Amino acid sequence: MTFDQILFYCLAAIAIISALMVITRRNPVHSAMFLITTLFSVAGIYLQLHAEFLAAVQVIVYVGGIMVLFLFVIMLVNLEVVSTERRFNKQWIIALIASAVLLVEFGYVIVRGGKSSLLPPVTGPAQDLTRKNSEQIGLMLYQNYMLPFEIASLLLLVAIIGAVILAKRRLASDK
Amino acid sequence: MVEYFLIPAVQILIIFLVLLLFVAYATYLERKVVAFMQVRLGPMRVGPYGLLQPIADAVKLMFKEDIVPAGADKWIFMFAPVITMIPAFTVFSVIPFSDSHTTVFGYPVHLYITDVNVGILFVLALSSIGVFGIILGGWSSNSKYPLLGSLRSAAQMVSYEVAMGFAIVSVLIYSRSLSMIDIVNAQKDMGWWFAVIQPIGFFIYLICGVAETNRAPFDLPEAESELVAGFHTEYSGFRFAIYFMAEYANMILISSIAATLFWGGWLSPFPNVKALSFLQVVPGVVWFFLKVFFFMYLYIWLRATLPRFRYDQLMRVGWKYLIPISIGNVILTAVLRLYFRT
Amino acid sequence: MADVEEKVITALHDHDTFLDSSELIINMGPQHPATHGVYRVRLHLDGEKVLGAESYIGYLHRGVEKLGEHGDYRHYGPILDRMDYVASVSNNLGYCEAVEKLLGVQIPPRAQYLRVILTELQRIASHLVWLGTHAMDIGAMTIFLYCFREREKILNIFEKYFGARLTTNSFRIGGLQFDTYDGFEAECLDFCNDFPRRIAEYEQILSDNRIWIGRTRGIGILKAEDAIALGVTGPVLRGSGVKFDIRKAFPYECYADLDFDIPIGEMGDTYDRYLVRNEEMRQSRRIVMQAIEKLPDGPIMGKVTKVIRPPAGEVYHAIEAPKGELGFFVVSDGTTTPYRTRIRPPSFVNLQALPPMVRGQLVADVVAIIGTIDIVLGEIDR
Amino acid sequence: MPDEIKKDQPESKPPAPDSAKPAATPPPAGHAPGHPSVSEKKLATKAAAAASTPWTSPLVEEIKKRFQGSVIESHTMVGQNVIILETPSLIEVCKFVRENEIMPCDYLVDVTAVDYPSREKRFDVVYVLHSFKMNERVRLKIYVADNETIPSVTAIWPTANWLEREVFDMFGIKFSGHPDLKRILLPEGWKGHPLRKDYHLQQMDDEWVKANLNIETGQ
Repeated sequence: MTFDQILFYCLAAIAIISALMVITRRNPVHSAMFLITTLFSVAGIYLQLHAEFLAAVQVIVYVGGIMVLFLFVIMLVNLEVVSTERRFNKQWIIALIASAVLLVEFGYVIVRGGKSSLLPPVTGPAQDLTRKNSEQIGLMLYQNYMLPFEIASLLLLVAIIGAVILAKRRLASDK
Repeated sequence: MVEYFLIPAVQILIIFLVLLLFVAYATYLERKVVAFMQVRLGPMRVGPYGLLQPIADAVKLMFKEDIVPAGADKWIFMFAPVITMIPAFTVFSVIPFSDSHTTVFGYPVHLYITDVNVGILFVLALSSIGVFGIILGGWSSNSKYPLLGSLRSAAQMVSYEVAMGFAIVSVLIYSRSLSMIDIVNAQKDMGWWFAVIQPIGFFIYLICGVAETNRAPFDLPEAESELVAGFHTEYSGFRFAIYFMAEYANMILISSIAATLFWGGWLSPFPNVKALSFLQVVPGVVWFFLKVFFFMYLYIWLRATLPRFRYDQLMRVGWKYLIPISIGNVILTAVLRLYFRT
Repeated sequence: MADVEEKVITALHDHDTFLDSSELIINMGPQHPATHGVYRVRLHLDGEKVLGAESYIGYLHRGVEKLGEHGDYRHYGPILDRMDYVASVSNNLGYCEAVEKLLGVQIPPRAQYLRVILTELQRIASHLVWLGTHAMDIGAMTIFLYCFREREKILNIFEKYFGARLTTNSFRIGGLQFDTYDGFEAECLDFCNDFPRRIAEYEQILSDNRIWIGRTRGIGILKAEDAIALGVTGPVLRGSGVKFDIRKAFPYECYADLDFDIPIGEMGDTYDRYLVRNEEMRQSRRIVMQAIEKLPDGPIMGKVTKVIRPPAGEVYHAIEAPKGELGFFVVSDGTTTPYRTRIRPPSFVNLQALPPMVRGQLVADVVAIIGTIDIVLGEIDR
Repeated sequence: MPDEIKKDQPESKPPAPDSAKPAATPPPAGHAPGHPSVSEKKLATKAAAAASTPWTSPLVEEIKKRFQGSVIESHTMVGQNVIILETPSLIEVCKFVRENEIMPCDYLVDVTAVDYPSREKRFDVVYVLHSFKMNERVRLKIYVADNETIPSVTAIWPTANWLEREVFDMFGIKFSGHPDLKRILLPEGWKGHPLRKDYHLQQMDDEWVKANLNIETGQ
């Protein structure tokens, strides 16, 4: 195993363990902390794939932006009620079955893939080290994947408007 | 092996120690400058002109009792200052103090630790982690004033980071690179500091920088007259010192980035004017530190002059003025770049 | 009217908060840098918005009124110094005048003029402390040191005259204990000549500062009718646009001979009260200059018996202290001990206006409003 | 040290500490209708009473006309006007005083009380009023017995809120209709009312001090 591989498995393990912690912690702030850890490990894996830009953006957007908002809301809203509620409801059996199926699928792919699944050399655009990371992402995003990009942004716009409308109705009913 | 491990390790050690010293004397600078502006003397007792005061303070804080309040989330409470401090110091690994390099024992040594091709993003990413130390520190204290300080801090960071990011983007459109060294070199090639080309971006960056470091007039998370001391009300001893050091390290950091992005880093003033080329006799590092010193002075000056914003006013300034202006600035810059390709 | 009643009287009950976030109850004080003493206010918050406030006072209660009933008339003065400790000269003036009124004693003109000079200097000093701390609460810390620089000059004059800087006590029933020292007039004039420049300096830093205006304009509005209903006095009342000053309404000492204006505000917000107090400092300076010019020669002590024994009776006498109407209700039973000495403290009554003023504002405004009322806890709790 | 203080406690003293000083004895009991300062006892002492002359004004006349028997006496002393009222008519008269055309007293300056323990109605409750229109002041006064409840004027002048609370705290006079009648300067649960004449200067609520401060004595 190379240094790279050891690093990868460490990061992957941290990501999975802290993801489990996110859903099992009673204290929402602790959950948020583990979510941040997960996001960091994923950013580390991006770095291994020579996607520095993606790694940095992952940290800036998710850790620096979204998680701060999460914490803000968690602290603002009274959570004493939440922490005493039961953590899992009746859907947990279905969820467990679904995860088990996914696990089996992963296992199958890894076993069938054999050596090739161990950590392949970097392929695709990131392989081209002569060009800058951001440049490549820009080119891919705005040339090859223009349509998905636009659809995703439209979806986000709809979500924003929906959130605003929900919040507005809420405020109006207060009066 | 020496080139890959030993030299960086020594560099890191030196920069870390120098930075610690700078942080300590930044507090001294602040106290002296504010005292000068307020017709008083400032520290005068420890050493000549109070020069040993920062060291006395550090020693005092180190030997103070480390109090963890009852009901606090102990682990987060103990870790929070560290979360703030580590990014504040780590970021200096990508700050280029100068492009000149010397040879030590036959190995070329640069005046920076490393040059990352996404340097400025690295800076932004790490500085966005620092805020968690403040938020978690306030929350874990299990006390109401720190909690309010945390809430304010969270809201403030989210709002001002966006405008700051756009201000930086307007520079990137000119530099065409995210690497800190390339950004300075781009200014050398253009012959102008970016502050001249991007005055709006520069001012937005400055304002956001003050807000990001929780300094007056944006010092709401620790507003001593409203929230007593905000997020670090419950901290004492060395943990408080860590917060304190992180704040000053962040000030130096924001000043360094301002110098690098907008004031040409290590470049002398007007690098393209032949008549002023004699200024290049002064080494680049000196120029760099002079610029950083100026921005530090500006911070202190603001603190001595301005009253504090209120929470909603701060939000209004951020969302209603800075963000739209910075976005408009980016669009304008992009359009200009497209039509007047240089 | 009914509105005011509602504002003052409604007890706090459950409030609706934004997005059902929990209502936060926060104790500001008794140890808090912005409560100007051991004053506690319990704030009910929704995030940063103040839903309601309750005041708790009495942490500094020393029973000053009770102490007054247990010494002779002269013994009360030094106790009163400890009441409004940033304006102790005014405290003594009010008490001495109340007893003089009961005795029916006229004090000589020189003593009158000296009393006016000293109390007006004290008013400037008190307002300087207010301006400094108020600005510091809002975050402008340099003003604080500038104000204390000027206050220092006044305290130096006091130190030479009274022999004390803070707990001054040389006003006697019937006049004064000391005549002026050599160079007293010159030092006062020196201060007065320098002072306009200094006020201009404060106003340069604050009056046109956008942040300062943003923090004080429209904050803690007290309309004229509310101000009267709530019984506030002094600069708070005048800031609301009511032209009432006891120095004009019921002139005492030699105020009738002196020319000065009463500044009033328009909106009754924090900024107006700031302007009113600034202008009052200028007017006080004017009064001091006139009084020094007119300062007559003559005795400084009126005809008062060695043992003070006012005839049985009662008197309510009020003066315009820096913080508002400072009243003394003295009841005499014909002995050498006051039968009852009631003090009507201006800060105590003004502080009642705090809860209605802070409702609906933000936490940061609470400190601005506490600052603008200008309270001294030594006087509120007595 | 605590023993010495114990000696000073009023429990071991006769109920009226003033009796030690004959000159300080307040007017004789049952003197409610007259002003206390004109008692013969006072005149007998060396000090003469301050000139207290009967006072009439349109306002007083109007009150007398509208509210029969409400005014006990009205006089002026050292230039200050005082109207002494009967307690039952207090609220009506106050409302009238606030809203009349002659001298509308829209501003309540102070509410306070004086204790004369030997009198039948031991307390004077004093309201100092100011009229912005006339720039004049008048004092209303009522006589209140111990344990007597008097109506609160908070509905007429909101200022009275804290002032009445202080009177309650210091003298134990209860005000009916007050929105929030509780102690203001002393802590909740304190026993005794310090400004009563029978409350000794060094007296305190030992039980409260022990229970709340965990010390033997507050001295």
